[in-house]
Amino acid sequence: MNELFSEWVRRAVETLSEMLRNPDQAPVVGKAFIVSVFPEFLQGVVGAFISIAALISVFGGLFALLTLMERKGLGRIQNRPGPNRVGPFGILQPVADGLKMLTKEDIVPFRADAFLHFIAPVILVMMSLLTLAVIPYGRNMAPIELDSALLFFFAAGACTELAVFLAGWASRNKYSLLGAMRAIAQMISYELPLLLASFSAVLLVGSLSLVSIVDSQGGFMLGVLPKWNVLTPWGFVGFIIFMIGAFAESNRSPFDLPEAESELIAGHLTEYSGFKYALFFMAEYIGMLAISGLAVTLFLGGWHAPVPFLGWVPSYCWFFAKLLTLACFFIWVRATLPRLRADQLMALAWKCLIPLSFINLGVTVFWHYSAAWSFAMALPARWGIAFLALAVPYTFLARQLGTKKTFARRTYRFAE
Amino acid sequence: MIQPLHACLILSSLLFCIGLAGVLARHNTILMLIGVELMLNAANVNFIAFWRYGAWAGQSAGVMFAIFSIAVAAAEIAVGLALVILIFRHVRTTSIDRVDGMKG
Amino acid sequence: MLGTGIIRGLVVTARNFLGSFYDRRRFVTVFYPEQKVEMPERFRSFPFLVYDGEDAVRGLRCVACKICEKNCPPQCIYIVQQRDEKGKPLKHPAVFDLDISVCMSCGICVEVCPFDSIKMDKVFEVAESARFEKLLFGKAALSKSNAYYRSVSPADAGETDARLEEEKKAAAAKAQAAAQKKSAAQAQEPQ
Amino acid sequence: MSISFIIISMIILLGAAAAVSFSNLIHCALSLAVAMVGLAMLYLHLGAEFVGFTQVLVYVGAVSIVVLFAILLTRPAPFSPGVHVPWHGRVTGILVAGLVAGMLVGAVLGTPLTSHVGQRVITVKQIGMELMTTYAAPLEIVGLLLTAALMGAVILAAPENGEKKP
Repeated sequence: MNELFSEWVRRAVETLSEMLRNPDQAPVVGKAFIVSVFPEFLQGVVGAFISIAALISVFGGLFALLTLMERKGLGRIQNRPGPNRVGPFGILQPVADGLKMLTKEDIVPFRADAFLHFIAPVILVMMSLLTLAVIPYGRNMAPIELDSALLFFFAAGACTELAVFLAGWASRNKYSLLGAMRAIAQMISYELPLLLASFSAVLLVGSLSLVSIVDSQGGFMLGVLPKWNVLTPWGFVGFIIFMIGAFAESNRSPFDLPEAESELIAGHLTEYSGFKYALFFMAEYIGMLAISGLAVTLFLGGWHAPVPFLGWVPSYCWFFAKLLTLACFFIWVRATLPRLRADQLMALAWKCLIPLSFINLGVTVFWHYSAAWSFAMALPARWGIAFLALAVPYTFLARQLGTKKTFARRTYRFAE
Repeated sequence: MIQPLHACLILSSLLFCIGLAGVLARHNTILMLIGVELMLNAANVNFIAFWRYGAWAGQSAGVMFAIFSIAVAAAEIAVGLALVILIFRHVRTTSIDRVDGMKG
Repeated sequence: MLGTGIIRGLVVTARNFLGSFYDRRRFVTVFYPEQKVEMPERFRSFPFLVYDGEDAVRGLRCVACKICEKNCPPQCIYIVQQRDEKGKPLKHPAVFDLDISVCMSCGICVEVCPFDSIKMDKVFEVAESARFEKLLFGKAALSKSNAYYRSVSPADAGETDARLEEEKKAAAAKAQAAAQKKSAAQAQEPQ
Repeated sequence: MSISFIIISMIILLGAAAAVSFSNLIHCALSLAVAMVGLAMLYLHLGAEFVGFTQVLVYVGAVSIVVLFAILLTRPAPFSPGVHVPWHGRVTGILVAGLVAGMLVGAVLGTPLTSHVGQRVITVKQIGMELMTTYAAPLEIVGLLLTAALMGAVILAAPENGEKKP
């Protein structure tokens, strides 16, 4: 027994020193060590549980951080300090929010379908957390390496629509149902540009596996420029389309019509209170983080460093830095843009984004086949053709979206 | 002990019969469409089961058939529900018993 | 056109975000319980009763004429006149109640008061834990000294004080004139 | 036959049975979604990853939603006479289905079939290659069919000219 213990201690020390020597692989090494402690038949289950615990703790922390960042950032943009009472500079505000949510009364409407009312937020959070499972967070750090990871991501995302419908229908409230209907219409419409934009990355790599998509973006062009997809014409346009779709899919402003508080109270969240409401809130933020993570993976080079001489920084640091940057962008956009009207929302998806993403797919094919060009001005020629093929349709599509009316200058009777 | 292929086939036949019972016993057109979907999916289970447990290795026909079948089922339900909505507009009901205006 | 408006909007918000860190003029928030904004001169919350001198009971300017009670639109004032042992009314209120949960801070009582005895206060932090009892202010709670009135609204108080002084002087002069007249008449009478 | 297979079959069969037996149509559609998730789990269990995820994406993400929309769009008018379903119709339906089930299960059990043991996987790349070579013609036809179905559904369900919106 004593010998076994000393052997275990020796291996633990070895693992620790290995983790310190190579921080890039520290989580992988640590997980392998913990798994090796358990007997053979339990190792698979234990490994899965370690991944789940790590994901939930990291993303739970990010969720708390993001709510704080959002409130502070929105405050600063509106020239006020944001929450600053709980703890120094208000950094304990998420804790206070969580306690408040937990202690609030859980109200179920009288005629509501109690079981479905309960199960809707649970399904929503479950599906949002499932989408996190396939994203590669660092070198060798994808919780599950699936052959069709992208498909898994969108399949789990599709289930959230059903959960939103459940929430809206089970509440037995007109506003809830209207909000849920809007949410579903919006999610279905924006899933198309989202899928088409991500297929351009899939098309070039020839795989639905996110790990191989990230691997294909390693290395540098001309020694300095990273080989990220966003730095190609199709990748840039694809990234923008993807981000617009991501805003709509995660029901964030300017696409927060389902919970438009000025017309629908809170949409499908109207009849939810207490912890169930907190679950919806959590699902929204986790969904936002997951789709940002997918954007990072598909277009921003995943965990690859942006410059060659910073390659020693652990890969997961780069991933989370990019993830937080995108999350800040979400907050920034929320503070800037007003909410769209329902018909504008649909027009943007069907009349602009979907045609544009089809054209983008064509440009991707062109980019793939023109990679073999070897004459002198091959690169500028490729860029020029791709730019023209994307910019000309964009100009037409965007012009047709814009309003043709010119408004007279407004005068106010009582002001000035 | 029952063989895995047999188990899958029994599961699919039970699923088929649940769908059949739904189509025969319920009188709502939408529910009948749901029953038809279940029957189609029972067929899909058979395709996948034979692909997985069949003796002819290296062929992907079962998976391919399932994929095409899913695509066709999606088309079927879209048209079917459009028909249901159209019928509803004319007779204000979705019950199959009321749609008896076309007597030959 | 073509989505450039979005970028312009993003620039505006980014400038706001950065500006809130170094530009004090942008950052207008006041940390309320610790810091307070100076209220404007004419800010008014609820009425109070002014008394002269040190004694809150004897110096009270109110004579229980009930003009404010009758003119109060939401009828939040309740006055009972004091009477001596024989039942003769005195120029002093026995009860002066003001329900500030009903009061709408219109200031009409101040306008109509002929004795300058009711004035508007500037205290607005009057939240209480009970809805009815604690928001019904009695005579004792309403009585505040003239010095206090001068401290909360100096311009109004100065004007009122000057006018009162003037009236007093006029009254004194009148009284003197009357006394002189009387004495002159008395002086004439024996003749 | 493993424990996971039994659990998955229970999910599928209970979901399917609930989908055709609830009286509330919304509950039926949701049970259909549960059955479809069970089927996707079965496909994953059998190693057909792509089909399983496609099943979720198409059936849970699209078909259930369309069914739910159709149910909400075809609410019976208030105070309309309830549909009287003759009991013998129901019993006959269930009896016929039971007979067919007995026949099918008997046939399956009576057939000597050998199961191939050992893993069998098919990668997405393989599927893509097959779709573009062997099954290119069916793929085109399915594409055509889906387009036709989309247009047909829109034309069928769109309000006719001059008809006022319900």
